[in-house]
Amino acid sequence: MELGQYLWTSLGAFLTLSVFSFLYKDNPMYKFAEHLFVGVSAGYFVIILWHDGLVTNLFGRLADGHIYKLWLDSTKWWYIFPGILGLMMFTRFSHKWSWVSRWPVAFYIGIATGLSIPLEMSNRVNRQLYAMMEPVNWDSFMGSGWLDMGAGYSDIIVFVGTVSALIYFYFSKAHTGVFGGAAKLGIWTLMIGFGASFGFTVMARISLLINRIQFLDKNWKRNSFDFTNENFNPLYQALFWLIILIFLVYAVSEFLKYLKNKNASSVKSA
Amino acid sequence: MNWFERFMKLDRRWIYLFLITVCLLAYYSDFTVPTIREKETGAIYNFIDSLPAGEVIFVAIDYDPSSQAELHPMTYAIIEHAFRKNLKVVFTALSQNGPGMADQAIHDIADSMRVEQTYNGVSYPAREIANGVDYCFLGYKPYYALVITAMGQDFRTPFPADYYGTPLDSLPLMKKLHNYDDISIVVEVSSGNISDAWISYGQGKFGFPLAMGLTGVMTAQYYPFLQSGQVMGIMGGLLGAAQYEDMADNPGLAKDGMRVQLPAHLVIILFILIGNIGHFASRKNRKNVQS
Amino acid sequence: MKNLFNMSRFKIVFTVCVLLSLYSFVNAQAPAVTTVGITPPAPVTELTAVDTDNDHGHSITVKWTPSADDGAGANNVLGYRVMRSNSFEGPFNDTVGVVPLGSTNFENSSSIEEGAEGFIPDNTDFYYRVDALTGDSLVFSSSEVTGPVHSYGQWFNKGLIPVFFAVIIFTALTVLFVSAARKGKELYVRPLAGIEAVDDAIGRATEMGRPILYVFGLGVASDIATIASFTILSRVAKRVAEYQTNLIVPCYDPIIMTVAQDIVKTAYMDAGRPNDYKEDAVFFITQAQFAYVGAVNGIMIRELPATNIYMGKFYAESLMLAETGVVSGSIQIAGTDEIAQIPFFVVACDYTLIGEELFAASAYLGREPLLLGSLKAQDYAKAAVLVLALLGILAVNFSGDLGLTWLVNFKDWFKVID
Amino acid sequence: MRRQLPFFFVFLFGTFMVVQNFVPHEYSERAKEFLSDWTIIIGIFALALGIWSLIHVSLDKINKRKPNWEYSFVTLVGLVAMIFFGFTANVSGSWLTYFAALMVLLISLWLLVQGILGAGAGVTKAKEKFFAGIGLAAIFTFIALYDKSWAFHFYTSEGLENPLFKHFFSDIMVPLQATMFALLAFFISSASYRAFRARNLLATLLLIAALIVMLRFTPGPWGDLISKTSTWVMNVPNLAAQRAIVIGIGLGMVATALKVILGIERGYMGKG
Repeated sequence: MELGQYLWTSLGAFLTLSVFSFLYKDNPMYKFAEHLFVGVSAGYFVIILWHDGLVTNLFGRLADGHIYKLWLDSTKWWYIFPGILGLMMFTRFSHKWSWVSRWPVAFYIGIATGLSIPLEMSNRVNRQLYAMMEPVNWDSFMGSGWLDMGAGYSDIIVFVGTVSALIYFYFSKAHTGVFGGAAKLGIWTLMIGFGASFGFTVMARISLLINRIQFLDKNWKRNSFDFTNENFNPLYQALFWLIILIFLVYAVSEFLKYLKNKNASSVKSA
Repeated sequence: MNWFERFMKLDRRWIYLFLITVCLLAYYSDFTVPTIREKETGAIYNFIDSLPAGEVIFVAIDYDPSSQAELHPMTYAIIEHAFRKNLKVVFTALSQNGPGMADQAIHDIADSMRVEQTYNGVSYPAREIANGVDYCFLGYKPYYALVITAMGQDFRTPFPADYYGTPLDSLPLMKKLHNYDDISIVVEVSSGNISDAWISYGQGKFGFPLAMGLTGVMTAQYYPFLQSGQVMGIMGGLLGAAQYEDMADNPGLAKDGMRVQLPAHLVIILFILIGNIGHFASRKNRKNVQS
Repeated sequence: MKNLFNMSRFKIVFTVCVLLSLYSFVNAQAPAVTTVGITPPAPVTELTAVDTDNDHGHSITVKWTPSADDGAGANNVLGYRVMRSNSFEGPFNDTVGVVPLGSTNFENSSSIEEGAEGFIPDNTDFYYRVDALTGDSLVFSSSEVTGPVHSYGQWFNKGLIPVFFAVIIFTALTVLFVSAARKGKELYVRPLAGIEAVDDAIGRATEMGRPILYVFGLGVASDIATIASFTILSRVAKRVAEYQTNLIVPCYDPIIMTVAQDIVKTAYMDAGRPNDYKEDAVFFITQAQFAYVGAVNGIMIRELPATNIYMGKFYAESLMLAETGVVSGSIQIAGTDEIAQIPFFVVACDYTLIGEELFAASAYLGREPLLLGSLKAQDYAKAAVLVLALLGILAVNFSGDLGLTWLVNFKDWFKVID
Repeated sequence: MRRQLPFFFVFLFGTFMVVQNFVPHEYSERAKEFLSDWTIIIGIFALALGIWSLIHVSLDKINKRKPNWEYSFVTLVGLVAMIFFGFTANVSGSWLTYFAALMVLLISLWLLVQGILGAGAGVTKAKEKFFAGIGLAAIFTFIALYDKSWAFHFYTSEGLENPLFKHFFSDIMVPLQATMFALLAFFISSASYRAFRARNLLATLLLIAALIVMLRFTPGPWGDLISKTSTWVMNVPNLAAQRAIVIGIGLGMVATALKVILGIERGYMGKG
């Protein structure tokens, strides 16, 4: 790995270790890493918004390619209006003029909500209702014995589970008697559903940790001690141990502080 | 104070230490975990494997670096599988922090195709992947719901030019591609909210086959869409990626990672059991003490 | 200006929809008729061409019954070629599509852009002919010509009728219940276990003389979950003012902090103890996720609150909050609409309001007519979904043997074709 | 009048988009294309608001010496540097003048902002700082015009190819964001034995289902039985639970959207 790339990787490794150091205590390295992240990601977002958003969608259409004439002879000159509406959004910050920003918000919220109503109704309610009307697999009711997804009894469990879970989320009738029983069955089904997503979440979080271990091991440690590589130079090793040293120094200072408090408290109590 | 109270009062940092040591031990020892094959992932693999050369698939790399750990193995496995079978690929990256990472991933995979490889006994020759011929990266636009709907009419509406600024009409691949009708499958890899938009605004409206690669956290929530046919296949978290790698006979980051998943899961399960057994044991003898 | 929301707005929407559907039924046209010819492989028969329905125009669907020699008889048909021309006897040299053997239809369509490749102008007559192709490109047999047919866009997509009725009925329900609630009609919402737990937990905190911790999570003031949490806080603040237990509300968002301060102040005012309101009960910490959680954990360990209440938008930090709460031995009640965090709250807290229960709780406590009305509309819509699902499953499974023929295609009424 | 009219337009646009969805005709499709284009452009400006509030909060923290105020400098420097990299491309090899220009830009921006904020925000000698800022800004523009080793690119996207921009993304943003989420594995491990209790029937059911799903890829004799059970749990009870939640959320989202369009819910407009 040549020098430039190695320096950047070791910066990444330092930042990774400083975020992990939060596990011990909120410390200066973690504060530095978090504030750096907030700034850099905001800057990245400004660039992406400008290049991918404004330049192609607004200026590209206004200027038809040659920037200086802007909207004078562009075929789509009317795109200047969404530009103006967009600029009106910035009046939100001045108390006197913030009513101006209500117009672009009205335009944007109106369209976004109007667009969502039929599509959310169709895809979350209609299609799921249609999918609930499944024929039960009567001829192989018991299917291939226990735990067969295609079997009739599974279809019934799915239907009864969905209906009872919907009943649990029904607020216009008290959960008493038979209705209460169905609601109880509903909350039990919900709990199994939540248990399943709990299991998957554990796997998800651990794979994030594994990814970081793979990065620190494969990209950083291996390259720091890759003597056979032709553009390896001893600086790599030095840098590797320097980063480790930073965290060691911090750990030792914390340990000394811990000892000082212990002695102080033991002196006080003695 | 019995062992359980002392165990409960233990500082949480010792637990962190215990978990990281277990993970490192597993990481540095090389035992392999057999990967089960579930039909959710099999459906996607079989569909892509059955596509004749020259067909166009749409891969939406709609996630950001935070879920890269679980979703990159899926993206790499699917795109390499598609390129190996001479399929054309159109990319988008509709998540805010995603475009840079997606661009990097595409170049990594294109480079890895320069080596001759054999998968499932079939040897695939080395190949040069050209932007604009084999793939087209459309890039990012805010408001993914509107972008997905607009692409139904024509890709050019929301994306006059691709991520690198070249107009779509000057790319040979995009000349005959207008909207989802020219795409044989959309593989949407994301960490949740953009997937909802692909179901409601994309598949719901234009009816193309939609496959999904999801982070572990969101996987369970999308099974209803699998059964109702709105989604044809789901890859759930690192296990889903490992299954796809296993089927494509292309072991990568996911299979390497599964080695650590197993012991880490056992640690969590052990903790839950200890916690509960200790909790009930101490409550029982607290009742005996009172009565 | 009187509030725009009233019955007249609903009438406009309804009449527009009725007009649209009437116009599209009048517009339908009868398809043209066809004839038959004989050449080497038996040609295609019953060729019809009609405008593709429910689309934006510029698209004609050609249907036919496959040639007798396709898959049977001489079995020499490899595919079909659809040809188009502008006049009945006109030159058919415009191939619009080739489909493999065995297929029975082809949709000749184009995009709405003028200059697009293969653009099909609307309302212009076209004539179609389908050739049955064989291995030898010269040997093929063409069917009779069908036409004239022209493409046009429909004004109502009949495939979306179920969605259309769902939206209309749901709008009507919302309008009905909100105006009923506005007129003060009593709307019943069942008691929620989580809310009763909040009242007993406040009692417990008062007996033990330890504070109550109220956490809004990482949401912003415009999140629906945060708005619901405001109503729950005002209920807690009223009780706290009466029992004189002290309340701690660490905030992640400055705007939420200002709103929470107003809520707690008015609660003390209503309880007739304005001077007991402590200024520092509601305070801002920081807008960084893990730093905020670290600070709240510090408060839990120092103050040892008797009750922790988490209501609002929570993300990955819910784990740390709940864990520290269990270790410091407090009763915990949580409520969020973030589905991914609910499992952790359920196993770590004593009571959890799941998704919509948070909104029902705020409507139940706040008794605010508009929220109540909308909640009731959702409830009745859910009841409708339940009834239809039950009817559907009965129809699909038992309509055959029960002899209820009209029920047989009950399910197709709900099929959404896009 | 000023306050009510926007809500009428929300109703107008909202109802149009609802009705438009049921009309496949060409005119309705063109209208939707036209309106969604406008919305994307307006939305871009709305997203930029977030950036302004971040700068505002950081400046306020520094000037008022709130706790951890030194770290807000890191945020502002990171922001300005990333924007500078994103708009510039290095023409020839030498980076020295490029970084010098960046330094001058940072200092001049800092002085200008202090000058503008003025005494109100507790800034001493605001006027002198402002003029010093103007002077440095002049030097910066001088460097930018005459230094041929790098150039500004606002209209074309060479900035995206700037190695510093790409490395800041792949070697600062990616590791930081990924590690922030990797912390969760530790939080789960400590919570799993101190907080996750089978305290009632519901929590017990949840934990049993969780254990089944978590054991699904363990090898050994029990292996395939558990993975079969886990697949069944995912495709039957979990499917029923998630379907009920999806229907509930669907109705909830439509109800909220309706409340906005019919003018019942007005909070989103803010105190304009």
